[in-house]
Amino acid sequence: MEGNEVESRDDTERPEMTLFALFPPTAPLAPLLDSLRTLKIPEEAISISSTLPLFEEPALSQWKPIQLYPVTLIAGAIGILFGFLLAGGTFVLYPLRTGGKAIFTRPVVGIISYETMMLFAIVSTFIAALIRVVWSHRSRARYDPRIDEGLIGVTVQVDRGDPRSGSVQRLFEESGAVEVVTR
Amino acid sequence: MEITQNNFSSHEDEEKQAWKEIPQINHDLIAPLQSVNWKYLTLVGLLSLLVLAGAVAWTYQIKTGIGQTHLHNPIFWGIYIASFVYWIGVSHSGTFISGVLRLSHAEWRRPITRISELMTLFSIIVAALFIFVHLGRVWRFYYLIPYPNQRQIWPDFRSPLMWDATAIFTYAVSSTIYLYLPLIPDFALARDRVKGWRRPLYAILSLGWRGSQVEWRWLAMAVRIISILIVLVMVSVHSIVGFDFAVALVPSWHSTVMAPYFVIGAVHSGVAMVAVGLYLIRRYYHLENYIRPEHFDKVGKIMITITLSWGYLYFVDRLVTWYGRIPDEMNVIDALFYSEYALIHWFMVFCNFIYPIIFLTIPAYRTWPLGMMIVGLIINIGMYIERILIIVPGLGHPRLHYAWTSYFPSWVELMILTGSFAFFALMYILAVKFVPVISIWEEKEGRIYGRK
Amino acid sequence: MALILRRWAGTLLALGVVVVALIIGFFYSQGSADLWGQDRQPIAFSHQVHAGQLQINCLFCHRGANISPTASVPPVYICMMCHKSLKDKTPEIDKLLTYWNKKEPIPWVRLQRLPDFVHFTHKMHLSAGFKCTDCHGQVAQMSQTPRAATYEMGWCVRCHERNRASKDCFTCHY
Amino acid sequence: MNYTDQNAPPGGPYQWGMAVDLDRCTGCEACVVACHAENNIRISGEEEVAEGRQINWIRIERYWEGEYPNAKLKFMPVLCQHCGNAPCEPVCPVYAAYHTPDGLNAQVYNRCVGVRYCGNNCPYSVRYFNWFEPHWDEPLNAQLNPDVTVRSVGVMEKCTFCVQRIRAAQQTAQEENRRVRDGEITPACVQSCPTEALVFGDRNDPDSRVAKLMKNDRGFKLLGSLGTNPAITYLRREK
Amino acid sequence: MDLKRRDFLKVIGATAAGSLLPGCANVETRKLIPYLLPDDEIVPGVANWYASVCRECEAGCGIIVRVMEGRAKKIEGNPTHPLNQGKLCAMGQASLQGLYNPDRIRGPLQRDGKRGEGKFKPISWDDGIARWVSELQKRPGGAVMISRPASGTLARLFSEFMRGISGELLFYHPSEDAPVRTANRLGFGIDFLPEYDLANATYLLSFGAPFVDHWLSPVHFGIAYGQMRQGRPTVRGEFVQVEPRLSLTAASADQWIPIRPGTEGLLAVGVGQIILSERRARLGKGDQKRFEDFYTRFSLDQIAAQTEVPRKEMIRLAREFSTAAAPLAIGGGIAAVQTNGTDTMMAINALNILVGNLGQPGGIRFFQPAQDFSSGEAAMVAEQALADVRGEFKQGSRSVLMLYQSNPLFTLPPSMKFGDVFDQAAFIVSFSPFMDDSTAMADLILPDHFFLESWGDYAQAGITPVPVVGLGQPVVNPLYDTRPVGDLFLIAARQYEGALKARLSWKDFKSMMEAQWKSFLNRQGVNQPFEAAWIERLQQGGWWGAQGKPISVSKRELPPSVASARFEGDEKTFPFYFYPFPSMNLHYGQGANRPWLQELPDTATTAVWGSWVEINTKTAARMGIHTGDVVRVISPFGQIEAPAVIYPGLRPDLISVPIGQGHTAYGRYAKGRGVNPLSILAPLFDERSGSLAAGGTRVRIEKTGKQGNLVLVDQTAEGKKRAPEGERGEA
Repeated sequence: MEGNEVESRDDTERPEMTLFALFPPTAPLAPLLDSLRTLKIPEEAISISSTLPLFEEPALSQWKPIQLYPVTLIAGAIGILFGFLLAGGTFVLYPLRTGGKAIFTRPVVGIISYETMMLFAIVSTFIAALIRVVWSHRSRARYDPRIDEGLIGVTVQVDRGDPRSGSVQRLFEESGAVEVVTR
Repeated sequence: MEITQNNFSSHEDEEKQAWKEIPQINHDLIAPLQSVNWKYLTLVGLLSLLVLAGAVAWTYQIKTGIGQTHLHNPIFWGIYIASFVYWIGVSHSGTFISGVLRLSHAEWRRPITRISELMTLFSIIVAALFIFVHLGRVWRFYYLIPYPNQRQIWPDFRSPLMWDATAIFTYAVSSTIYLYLPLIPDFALARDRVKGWRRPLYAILSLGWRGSQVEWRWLAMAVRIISILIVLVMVSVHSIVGFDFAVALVPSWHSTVMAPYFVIGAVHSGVAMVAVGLYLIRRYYHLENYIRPEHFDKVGKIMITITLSWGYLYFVDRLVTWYGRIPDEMNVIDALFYSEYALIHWFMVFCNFIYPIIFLTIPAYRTWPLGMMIVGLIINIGMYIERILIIVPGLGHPRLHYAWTSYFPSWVELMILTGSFAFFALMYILAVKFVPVISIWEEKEGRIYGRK
Repeated sequence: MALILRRWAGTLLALGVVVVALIIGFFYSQGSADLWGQDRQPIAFSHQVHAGQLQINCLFCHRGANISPTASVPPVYICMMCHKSLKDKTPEIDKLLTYWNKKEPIPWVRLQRLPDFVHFTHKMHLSAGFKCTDCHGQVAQMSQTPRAATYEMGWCVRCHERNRASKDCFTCHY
Repeated sequence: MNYTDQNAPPGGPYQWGMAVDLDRCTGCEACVVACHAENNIRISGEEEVAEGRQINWIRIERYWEGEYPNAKLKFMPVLCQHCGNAPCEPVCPVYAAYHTPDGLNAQVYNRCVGVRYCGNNCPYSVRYFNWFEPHWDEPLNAQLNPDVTVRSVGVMEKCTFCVQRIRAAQQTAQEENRRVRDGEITPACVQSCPTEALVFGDRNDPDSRVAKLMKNDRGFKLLGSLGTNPAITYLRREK
Repeated sequence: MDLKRRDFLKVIGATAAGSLLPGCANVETRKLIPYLLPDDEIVPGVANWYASVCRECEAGCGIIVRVMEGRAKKIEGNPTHPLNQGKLCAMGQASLQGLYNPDRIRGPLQRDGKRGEGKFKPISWDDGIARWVSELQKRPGGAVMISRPASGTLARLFSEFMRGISGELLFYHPSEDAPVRTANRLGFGIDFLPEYDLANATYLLSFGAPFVDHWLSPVHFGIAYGQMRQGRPTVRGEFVQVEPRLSLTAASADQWIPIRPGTEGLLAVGVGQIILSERRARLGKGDQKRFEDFYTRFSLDQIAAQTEVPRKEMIRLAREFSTAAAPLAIGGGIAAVQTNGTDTMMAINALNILVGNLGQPGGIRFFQPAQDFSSGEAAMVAEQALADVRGEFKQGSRSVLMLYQSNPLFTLPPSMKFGDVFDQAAFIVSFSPFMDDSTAMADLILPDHFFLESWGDYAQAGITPVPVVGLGQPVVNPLYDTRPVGDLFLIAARQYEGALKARLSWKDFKSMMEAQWKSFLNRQGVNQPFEAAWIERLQQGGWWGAQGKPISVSKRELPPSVASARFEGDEKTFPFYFYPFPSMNLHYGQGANRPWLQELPDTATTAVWGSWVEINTKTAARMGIHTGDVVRVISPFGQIEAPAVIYPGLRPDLISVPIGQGHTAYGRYAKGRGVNPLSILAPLFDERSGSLAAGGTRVRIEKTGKQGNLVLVDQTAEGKKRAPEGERGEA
C-alpha cells in the first residue's frame, strides 16, 4: 500500500501509463499473455506479480534464461586467490619455523583457500541476486496487498495516448479481472 | 475456460481449494508474531536471568583469572571447548535439513526449514561466544585477527584454530545469508500485516519486494546456488573442528575418522534439536495443521539413518584402536569402557544409539510428536556428553603416566554453561516474535504445487 | 522511494562504521597508542642546558649505558657533584637541594617505559656503535624531554631490519 | 631462506641440547629449586597444587616397578624436550610458540592469548599455565630475577633452557668476537646438579660434552617413537 | 659505608621495580627512583657475585650469591670450594627464602603475657641487651646455652664467653650422624670425620647410609656418587643398600636388601665372618687373631634368622665385597638411630678394616683438617646430654636458658620431658632469627642476622681431602633491625670485669674474625699484607690448603658386643617398627618455613605441603587402607594422625613418617601443618653416643575413617603406571 502511494505521486508527470489488473488465481493467464503479445506489447512492459513463484507454470515460462552461475564461479576463483595470498603470504612474511614443518605449508593454504572460496562465492551470489531484485523494480510492476491473499496482479505499460491501452483494458476485463486500475 | 482445463484439469478442485486457503495461511503464520502473553514474558524474564548469571560468572572469571575453572595441567581443555564443539554441531541442523532437503526437492521440508535455519544462526553465535570464554587472556583476542599492525606480526594459519576461525566466519556469514534470502517475501508479507515498530524494519528488510516473476526467479536461483554451497561449507566446518583433535598427538584424539565422525555427530545433534524445536513451536503456536505427524515421521526416518552412521563411525574408531592395542590409546579406552568414565560413557552410547534405534524404528513412535521431542532431547544430552568424552579422557591420560589426572567442571564453568543454553533459547524465542517461523511462501507453494 | 532512501541510509551507516574502524585501526597500527599525554617531572630539569649548552656527555650522568642493560637514572649525588659548588640559585635548583638535604631520591617520571617482557640492553646497542640520539632524539635541543619515538615493537623491528639484526622473537622476549 | 623444504637446516650457529644421565640421577631435586630460583616460578600453594596446577619447569618423575621385596624406584628428570618437530608449536594460532634458529622451543609470553592448545599437544606435559596472577608474600618478591619475565595470568610457560643465560653468554662471546665455549652456558638445573646427571651444550660442535654423550649407546629419546626429535637425550640407567 | 647501604636499600633500583611486576605494563613502572648515592660496587642492572658459606645444614658448603641492586637473587655452589665444588642442594638454594622470609623476627622482642602464650612486644636493643646481661649476672654460673653447632670464630666466642661466666655450652643439632662420629672416635681414635671416597670405590656396601638425602654432606657425596657410577671410563661402581625402608639413596642402588631394623650390625658381623673364614681378609698380623676371636663369637644361622637376610645372600655379599677392587662399607641413617647405633657403625667400620681399605683410594681416608684455627673446645652433643641438662634445671643448679638457632621443643620427643626446662627456667633468651617452637617460649628475643647478612667462618672437620676453612661475608644489608649474635656476646662480655672482658675485647665480631684470620693466615705462612690476603679470602670464600697424606690409623677397635637393638613397646600390642626419617626437603623441620621446600615434591611419594604415613602395599591391603585415608599411629608414648601413602619400598612390619612438619610456630608456611613423628618416640638412647634411638619405638596403626588432605603431585593411583619406553624394567 505504501508502495503505490509513493508511486501515485510521480505517476502523473510520467510519459507512459500503466494498466494494472488483479485476477483470481484460476484466471486464464496464458491466452491473456498471448493476446497481449499479439498487440506487440514488449515482454519487459508486462509483469505478473504473485504471492508465490509462478514462473515455472508452463503457460508463463517463456522467459529468457537468467545468469547467476558466472558470478558465483568468478567470485569463487577470486576467493581462492585471496585465500592463497592470505595464508601463503603470512608464511612468507613471517618465516618462523613451527613443528619442523616447511615454512610454506601447502595443505594449510589449501584449507584456507577452500573456505575463502566458499565465502566469496556465497556472498557475491547473494549480493548479485539482491541487486537484480532491486533493479527489477524499474519495471513498473504494481503492488497490491491483495496479491498476498492469492490474487494475481498483471501490469502493462503503454505510452499515454497509445491506442492499444483501450484494447488492453478490454482484454483484462474479458479475462475476468477482479479490478482494473489505469493511470 | 479451456486453459483451466488443460492447465489444472486433473486437480482443479483441490487447486481451487488450495488458493482459497491462502488468506488462512497468512493469518495462521503471521499470528505467532503478534501473540504476546504473560507466559511468554515470564519465560523471557527467566531466561534473561540465567543469561545474566552466566555473564556475571564470566566477568568474575575474567577479573580473577581462568583458574576459576577446574582445568589444570595437562587437562587444558574442558567443557568450554566441549560446548563450542557441541554448538557448532547443533548449527548443522539448519544447513543440513534445509540445505540438503531443498536440493533434493523434498516437499515435506517446507514447514521445517525456517525453524532449523534459525537454530543454525543462533547456535553459531553461542559457539563463537565460547571461543572467547575459553581464552586465557580474552582481552588480547585481537591477536587472533589478521589485520596490519605496528607489531608486524599476525596469526599463524598453520594452527587448526585459525582454520576454525576462517571456516566459522564463512559459515556464520553464509548461514545468515541463507536464512535471510527466503525471508524477503515473508518480510514483505509482514510489512503489510504487522503494525507498530516492526513495520519500518520489515520495510527495509523486504527491499520493497513486490512479488513480480523477475524477483521470484532471481530469488529462486540464488537460493538454489547457495544451498549447494552451504552444504559444502557445512561439511568443511565440522571436519575442521574434527581436525582440531585429529591433528593433535593426544591419545584417542589422533584418529583419521575424527572429521567424518564429527560431521555426523554434528548432524545427529542438529536434527535432534530440530525435532525438539518442531514439537515446541507446533505445541505453543498451535500450528498442528502445518507441522503434522508425517513431518515428525520424516525427521524420524532421517534420524535413523544418522544414528546408524554415527554408530558405524563410532564402532570403526573404537574397533581400530582396540585391535591395535597401542598402550597409550588403550589407557583411554580402558578409562572409558571399564573405569573412571565407564558409567557416563555407556550412558552416552545409550542416548546416542540404543534409545534412538529402538524407538525410531517403531513407525507409530515416529508419528508421536512428544516422543520425537524426547528422542531429540536424549540425543542432545548424549551428544553433549560425547563431546566431553572426546576431549577430557584423552587429555587426562597423557603418554607420561606421571601426569595422569581427571577433571570435573567448577561452578563458574557450569553457570556459564547454563547461561549459554539460556542465551540460545532466549535468542530463539525473541526471534520468533520477529521472523515467521514457517516460510510462508514456501508453504503456499507447497499447497499449490506440492501435490503435483 | 522512501523505501529506497531508508535502504541506502542503512548501507551508508554500515559503510561509515567500517571507514571509522579502518581509520582508528590505521592510527593504532602506526603505534600512536600512547603518544599523547606528556608527563610533568618533579624538577624541570633541562637536557638542553646540561647536554646542549654545557656539553655534558650523556655517559657522565647515565653511567650504566655502556656497561649495563639499563642506562640508569643519575643518583642525586651526581647532580650534587656540580651543584654543591655552583652558586647560582633558581627555584628548581632549590628543589634539588631540598631533596638532597632530606636524603630523598627524586621521583622522576619514567618516559621511556620498557615492559617487563622485553629485554633490551643499552650496552649491546652502544657497543654495536649506536649513538644515544639515534633512539632518544636530539636531547640536547629539548628543554623538556618528550618520548622521542613510540618505543613500540614495530619501531624496534624496523630498526632491526634496517641493520640486519636478529628478528627472532626470542632475542628480546623471554 | 628455503620456504618449501621441511628438512631445511634451522640455520642458527648453535643447536642447544642436553643429555640426562639416568644412571647418575639420584632424584635429589636440587635442579627443581634451582629452576624456581632462576626463573621466577610462582609458589602455587597447597590448594593450587591439589588442583594439579603446580609449576615445575623441570620435575623428577618417579616410577615404581615390582613389589616388595623387589620393589624398584626409578627417577627421570622431565623438562621441555625442545623438540625439533615440536607438536606444541604449529598449533599455536599467534606464533607464541615457535622454534628459534638455535633449536630452542620458544614461548613468547606477551604474545600468548591462552588457548592452551600447545599444552594439550605436548606429549611430555611440560607446558604449564598461569591460572591466576602470580603472588609472592612480601618480601619474598625481592628475590625475583630481573632477567626473567614474571608471567602474568592467562599465559602458557615452560622451560627455556635458561635462555637469559644463553643470551648473556652469546653477548659476551659476540663482544669478544668468538664462539660460545663448551660449558660456558649452564642452565640453572645443570649448574646445580651434584651428580652431573645433566649436561648442556651445543649439538653442532662435535667435541662438546653433550654431543659426545648423545652418541653414547645408552642413549634414548623420551617417547622417541613419536618422532618429535627432542633436543634432549636420556642415558639409560644400567641396572 | 653502612649508612650508605641502608640508604640505597630504602630506595629501589628501577630495573628491580620493573622486574617485580607481571607481563603486562603497570603503573609501578611509571616512577623511576634513582639511588641517592651510588654504591661503588653497584651498577644497576649488573649482577655481583659474593662468596660465602651455607649454614642451612652442618655440612658448610661454599656458596656464591648473585646480588643485583642490593637484593640476593640466586645462590649457587662455590666452584672452587673443595667440599661441594660448585654444586648445592635444594635446601641450600632455598636459604634465599630464609633471608626474605615474611615471618622473620624484625627486631628485639620481650615476652608479653604468660610464657608460651606467644605474645611479644618490641623492646629497644639497649634495654634488651641490658636485661639479658643483668639476668646473667644475677645468676652466676646459672646459664646453659643450647646452640646449633657453631664453628670457627663464633664457636670460639661462644665457648670463651660461656666459660667466662662458668655456664654450660651445648652444641646440639638433631641428626642421625652422632653414632657415626662416635664410632670413628672409638674405633679409630680420631674425632673428625674421614673422607669416604665413594668416587673411587668400585663396590659400595651401604648399611642405611642416606648419603643423597642428608647424611653428613649430601652434596659432596652426590658428586662422588656421580663419579662412582659414570665418572670413570671403564669402571662402574656397584652399589648395594641394606635398610628396612627404601630411601631415596636406596632407590639409586643396584640392589636393595630390606633387612630387619636394628640388626644391620649383625649382618656386618656375618659378612665379616664369611670374609675371614674364606681367607679373603687383608689384615695386619696383629689384628688377625683379635678379629678371629671376635667374629667366631657369632653363628651365621642365628644372624640369618635375626636379620632375615638368607645365608647365601650374606655369602654373596661377602664375596662381592671382598673381591671388589676398591670396596667400601658405610653406615648411617636408620642403622644408626638404634639403641645399638654406635656398635653397628663400628661393626661396619670393621668391614673396611677387614678389606684393608683404610687410607686407600676408594676407601676410608683420614686427612688432617685445618690446624690451629681455634674453634673453642665445645664439641657436639647428642640428645642424652640435653636430658642431663633437664636434671640440672630440676635441681636448680641451672636457671637461665640461652637458645641459638636450636629448637629442642620440636626435635626432642615430649617423653624426654624437656619441656620442664622451659617451665623451670627463670629466664629464657633466644637469638633465633625465626619464631620457632622454642623461641616462642622465650622471655626475650634478640634476633640474629640471617647468615646471608652476617660475617662468619666455618672450619671443616673432615670429609674433604684438603683442609678447608670457609669464610662468610654479608651479601646484602640487614633487612630488619637485627644484630649479629657475635656482636651481642662481645657487648655482653664488656659488662663483665676481668678475664672475660680482657679475652673478648674486640669492638665487634667482624674485627674478632679479622684478628683470628690474621693469626691463622700468618701461621699458614701467607706472606701478603693482611688486607690483600683478607680480600682474596673473601673473594675465594675461604681458605683451603693442599691435599696432604692420609693419616695412618693405628687404633682399630672392634665393637665390644654386637646384638640386635632394643625396642620400646611389646610386639603384641605394637606390631610395627617405626622409623621417623628426616625429610629430604625439610630435614629436621628447619626447611618448613620455606615455600619452595614445602612445594618441592618428596621424590618417592610426590607429596607436598604436609605429612604422610608410609605403609607397605600388602600391609595396607590387609588393613584395607588406601592412599589418602587418615591413619592413627599409636606408640606407648602418644599418637599422631596423618594420611597414608602406599609405599612399595617398605618392610611389611615397618611404618615410616617424615620429620619436618607439625610445627606449633615457625611462621605462616610451617605453623600447624602436618604432624611431628618425633612426638611419639620413647626416650631411648644409643648408650655409647647418647643420641636418640629414633628407630627404637614400636607402634600400631588404626584407620580413622577420615579422608586426609594429602596433596600428591602424581595424582594417579599407584600401580597403574609404567615408566616410558627406554626406561622400562628390561632397560
